[in-house]
Amino acid sequence: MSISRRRFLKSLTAAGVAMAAPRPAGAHGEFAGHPESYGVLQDITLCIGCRLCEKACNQVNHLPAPEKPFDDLSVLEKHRRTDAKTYTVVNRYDIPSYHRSPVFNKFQCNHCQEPACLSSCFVAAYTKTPEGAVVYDASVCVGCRYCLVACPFGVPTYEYREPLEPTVRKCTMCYPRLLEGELPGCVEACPQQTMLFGKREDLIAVARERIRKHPSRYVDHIYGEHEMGGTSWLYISGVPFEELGFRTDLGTTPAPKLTSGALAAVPIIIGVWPALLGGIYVMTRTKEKAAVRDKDSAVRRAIEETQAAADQARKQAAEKAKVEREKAVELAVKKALEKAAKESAEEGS
Amino acid sequence: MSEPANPVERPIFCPFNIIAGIIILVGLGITYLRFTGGLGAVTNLDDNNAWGFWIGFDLLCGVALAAGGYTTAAAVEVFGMKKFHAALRPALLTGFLGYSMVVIALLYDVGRPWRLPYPFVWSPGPTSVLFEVGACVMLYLMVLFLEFSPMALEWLGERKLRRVLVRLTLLLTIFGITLSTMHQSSLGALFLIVPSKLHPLWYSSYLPVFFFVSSVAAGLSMVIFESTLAHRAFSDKMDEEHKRAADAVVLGFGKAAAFVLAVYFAIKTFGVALDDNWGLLATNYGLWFLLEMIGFVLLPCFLFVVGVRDLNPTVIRWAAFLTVLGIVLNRLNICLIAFNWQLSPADRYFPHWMEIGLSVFVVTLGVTAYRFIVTRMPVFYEHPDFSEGH
Amino acid sequence: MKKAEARSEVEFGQRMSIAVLGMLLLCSLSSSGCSSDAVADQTTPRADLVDIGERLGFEELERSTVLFPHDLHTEVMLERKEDCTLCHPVRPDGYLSAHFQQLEEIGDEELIDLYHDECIGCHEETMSAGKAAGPVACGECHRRQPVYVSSSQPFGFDKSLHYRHVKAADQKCEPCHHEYDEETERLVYIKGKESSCRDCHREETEENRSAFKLAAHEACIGCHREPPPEIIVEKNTAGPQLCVGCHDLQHQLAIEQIQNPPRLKRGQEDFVLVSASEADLASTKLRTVPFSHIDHEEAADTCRVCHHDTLDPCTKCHTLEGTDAGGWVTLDQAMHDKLANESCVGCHDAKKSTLACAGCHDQMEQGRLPEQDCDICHAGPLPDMLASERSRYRSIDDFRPSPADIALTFSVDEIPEKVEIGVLSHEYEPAVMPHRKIVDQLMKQIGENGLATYFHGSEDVVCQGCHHQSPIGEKPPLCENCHRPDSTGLELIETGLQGAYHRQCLGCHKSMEIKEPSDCTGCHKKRPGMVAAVASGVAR
Amino acid sequence: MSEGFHSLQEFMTHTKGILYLLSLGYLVAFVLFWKYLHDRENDDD
Repeated sequence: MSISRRRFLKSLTAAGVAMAAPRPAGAHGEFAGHPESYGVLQDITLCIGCRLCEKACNQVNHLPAPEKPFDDLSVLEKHRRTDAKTYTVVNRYDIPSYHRSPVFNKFQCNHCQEPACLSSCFVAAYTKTPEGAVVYDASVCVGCRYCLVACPFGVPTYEYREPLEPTVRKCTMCYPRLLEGELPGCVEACPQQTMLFGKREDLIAVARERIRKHPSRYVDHIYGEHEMGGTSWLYISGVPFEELGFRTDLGTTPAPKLTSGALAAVPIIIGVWPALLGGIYVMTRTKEKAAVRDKDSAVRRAIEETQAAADQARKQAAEKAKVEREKAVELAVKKALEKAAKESAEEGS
Repeated sequence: MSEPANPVERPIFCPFNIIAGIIILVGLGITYLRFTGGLGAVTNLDDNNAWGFWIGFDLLCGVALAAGGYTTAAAVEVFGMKKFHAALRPALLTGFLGYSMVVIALLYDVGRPWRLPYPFVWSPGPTSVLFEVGACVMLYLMVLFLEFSPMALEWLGERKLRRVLVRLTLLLTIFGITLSTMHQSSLGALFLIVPSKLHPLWYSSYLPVFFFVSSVAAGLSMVIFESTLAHRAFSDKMDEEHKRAADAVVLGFGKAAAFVLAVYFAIKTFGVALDDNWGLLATNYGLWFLLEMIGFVLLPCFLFVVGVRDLNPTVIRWAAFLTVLGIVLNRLNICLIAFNWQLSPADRYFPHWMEIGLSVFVVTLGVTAYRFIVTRMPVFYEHPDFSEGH
Repeated sequence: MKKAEARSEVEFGQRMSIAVLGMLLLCSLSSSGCSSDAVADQTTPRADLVDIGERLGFEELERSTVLFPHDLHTEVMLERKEDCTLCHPVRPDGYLSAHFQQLEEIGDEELIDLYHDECIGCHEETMSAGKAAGPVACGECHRRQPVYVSSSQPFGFDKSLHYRHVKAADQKCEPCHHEYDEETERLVYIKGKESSCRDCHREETEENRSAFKLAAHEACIGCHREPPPEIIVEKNTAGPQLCVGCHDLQHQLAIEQIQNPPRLKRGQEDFVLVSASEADLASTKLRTVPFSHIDHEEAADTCRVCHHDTLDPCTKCHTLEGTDAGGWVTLDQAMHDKLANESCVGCHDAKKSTLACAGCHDQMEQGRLPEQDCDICHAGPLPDMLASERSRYRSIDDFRPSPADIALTFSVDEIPEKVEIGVLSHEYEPAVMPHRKIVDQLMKQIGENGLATYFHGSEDVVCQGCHHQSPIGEKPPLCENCHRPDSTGLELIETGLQGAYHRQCLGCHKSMEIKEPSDCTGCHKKRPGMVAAVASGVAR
Repeated sequence: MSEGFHSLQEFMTHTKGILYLLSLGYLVAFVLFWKYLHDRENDDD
């Protein structure tokens, strides 16, 4: 099967043209996210812990009714997390050193700019919509739960009790409502309007303005501006964030960048290993063949030497034998002559 | 070279079969519960701990311990060490069965097992490390099947097909080693995405390299360990040439394992230095890390060295067993013990007995299959009419 | 084979021993790490702890510092009928030295030996005398896990306490206030030059000026112990001598507070027209600021609130360009820095967070200086007219608006008695707000507060608390005119109507720490059977 | 290739996808190239 040289060169040029196409914008630099993407600014100092947002979220998403009703505030005694039946929870934090304690904080999906769930999903079941919401598609989900592991905020939840059709459940920023131009359920239901829904850049501007206007009320930090590469759900608080269960040690490296190094090594291994192993194989095989050939030649040489030695030995033996024979003949001749001489002497005397 | 004289007839109700039978019954019960009550009915998994014993043991440890296949194939086929040829077939068999056990366990852990081919046929997520792991494990399972099939075909007497496959062995071996390198390292890369959940002593950007190097050590030790068990249980199935080669295999692999473990210990130290985690060694987790590194990496390496220098196979066999335990401990550490270390003890995970029960069930399936194959197919001996060598 | 085997046995033995040793070393290393985690944490709080390491000013300590329970020792001393001079030698000027057993500074080495000999010696003596005594082992004093934790509170000398001392000293200042006379190298009293101790006695001891800590203890405790003759003291009600007397919170609260003590006369004027210093006056254009010194004395706890460094006028250090002595803080910064407690704007801003004011002011931007408000302060004569017009003004009342100007433009009955907020009611009945009651309460509180009446200008300003964008004096518009019911903010206005109502009412109640109402039905009753507004379904 | 990427995720999905296809092609090409190089060697394989 020989590929004619001309066809081979032609295919090379075709590949070259494809590579030279214009480089996509922002190929290696930072990415600014979708220009029009929305988000929510949550002002923790305003939250009064009435749980109306949980009630709205439950109704809007048709979630099953909870054990305790939403106006029963005794649930706030224990720290809760979201689960397959609850997309958002409000938790109470008693902070004695803070004059406006207790503080309430609402937890739900942060809709990251570079979602770890999307980056880790091997069927791309998540999509970061241009509107900003990170939504999940149950029709492709295999149920491997790597997204639950990957999310640094522990947002996705799983239907562990569902035997055949388990899906991952999480807040979708009420994406269907967004498409109809409505606000997310929790944002609309909040009496204090703690949460502001709008374009992410505007929210950051509003947050900075609020912090500037009330320096002693807010901690000068917008949580979600840079954490894990930035999130669409932003928080401003009157209390340091780590006291409200936020993780402040997550760093600003977006999740996809964490694994891109390792993934980059895969094509290199595919490229190098076969050649390397093939080379080693060829090396060992030729060494083996050479070894075999050397062995054979060594054997052959050994045989020849032995034969040569044997021939020589035979030749020498033959000469020696000839010489001895000649000597014997001479001796015999000499003896015969002496005898003849003796006889002639007897005749003579 | 011929088939051993009188294969020992094995009674049906020997103790092994009875125990295996019980385990399989229990396993089937758990399977029923799993697919009627969902994952929650059978495991202690929850939203904080999505991956549990099945991923930690069956997958991570299963794949690492099944690395014997590619390491032996590399040694024999590519590096041309023909003297280990006797160990090749058992290793390939262990590899093939190991990966089959991994896939079976995966079918239990994944929510919708019938959708496993989706990433490759339906909607690929190439940015995910799991995509790469899934692709390689599936491909490598096929490669192992093809490498295993000559033994089966010899048993079935399919001469023509066997010759085709035998001619492909080199290609399959090289492709197998490439695939193995990729997914052994990518299993480690799975945890690169969660620096906030894995303890800094175990989390490192070197994780893929750690996983690959430790899998080589695991493969070598598993071959030694498996040959020890095989010689004790199935020596009647082995021909003279195989028995004689056993000690050579153990010594050769012991030396290699000593070398790989030493390298592994060194690069793990580099990992600690890279992130300057020296201070953490004084904490409780640091003590646990030192136990893993000293007790289960340095100690087996030391025992291997002693065994190799004194040509004493029993020490090497014990070292191999210790290394296998070390690999299991390392994988469980990364997936269960050092994972979610920042959570309060109440939120931490401990395997449900049914999870462990099912893992034992899957392993028993593997061992039974191993026993079935080894007592019939020419694994430990060369089939008389196919003895023209490979 | 025998010999080889024997050799390998020996070699094997050696290797195994090395391995075992290595493991043991490892365990001991890590176990030491473990023990440090266990912390004995039953520390008892004490107010009388002297941190000897820090007190002696050693840079770094070889062992952890010693926390010396001073009152414990004083009680023991009193039981034994001993006197303070047991440890504190008397200085030539009659005061007890605050140092331990030494009159003048000695070297570090001698200090260490002195403390060790004296303390351990005394403890051993009492122990040999069969009585309970303090520790003698190193670790028991130099504790790594402290047994005591200091609950000592800083002690401030406010007006009330100052007045009690003035009364006790029969209106004389000599006992406490003094100046250092260079020539005679003695402390003399100069009438009219009294100032705060901290003006001279700084953090650290300077050449002839001891640190404030030492000076304060020596002077106060010395005087409490033996009051000089000119101080009239009834049945030894002199001040406390134990640490706990001043530094313990309960004791501090128990100190008798005198409400608005009479004014402290030190030759300060009652009313000042604040302006730049003589030198800078020519180059300033802004009007001077009428400043009622007397009102501020009542409002401030001590003189040091404003005179944070010396009792000299501010302009001495804070000039237009700033001076080194003034820390390069220029005059305008000194007066307008809204985050500094010493500055006018900063202090006024801080006052806004008191309970009476926080209701409205917490919602407003902090320290905002609207341009049009400058003339509230800068109401005095122009700098160049200052010389001539200074005599025209006697007190702040010349600038205070007359009650008539600031009176409420509305008649009281025009203010709605009750306001029913029902525009949004859906799940709840409309809320009824006791509007008049709230306005009356706020106006009463504002009336009592001089700062508020002066700066608010007119009483109409009280409406600005809630109707914060409507012009003063006009009939305020409805909330929903700006805060639209369907919006959630982000346009020009920060929040929609529901948010506005709840933030304003709940915010005000929370800031003024008004507990009720505690839940939603406190303001508006629930309408039976209504489902929340957010009812439209979302596809799962 | 022309439209810009809004996020690293989009960029990586694009690049890694192409990389996988390229490496698949490479493997096939490698085997063919190996055969192409070795089919003229006379000694038996």
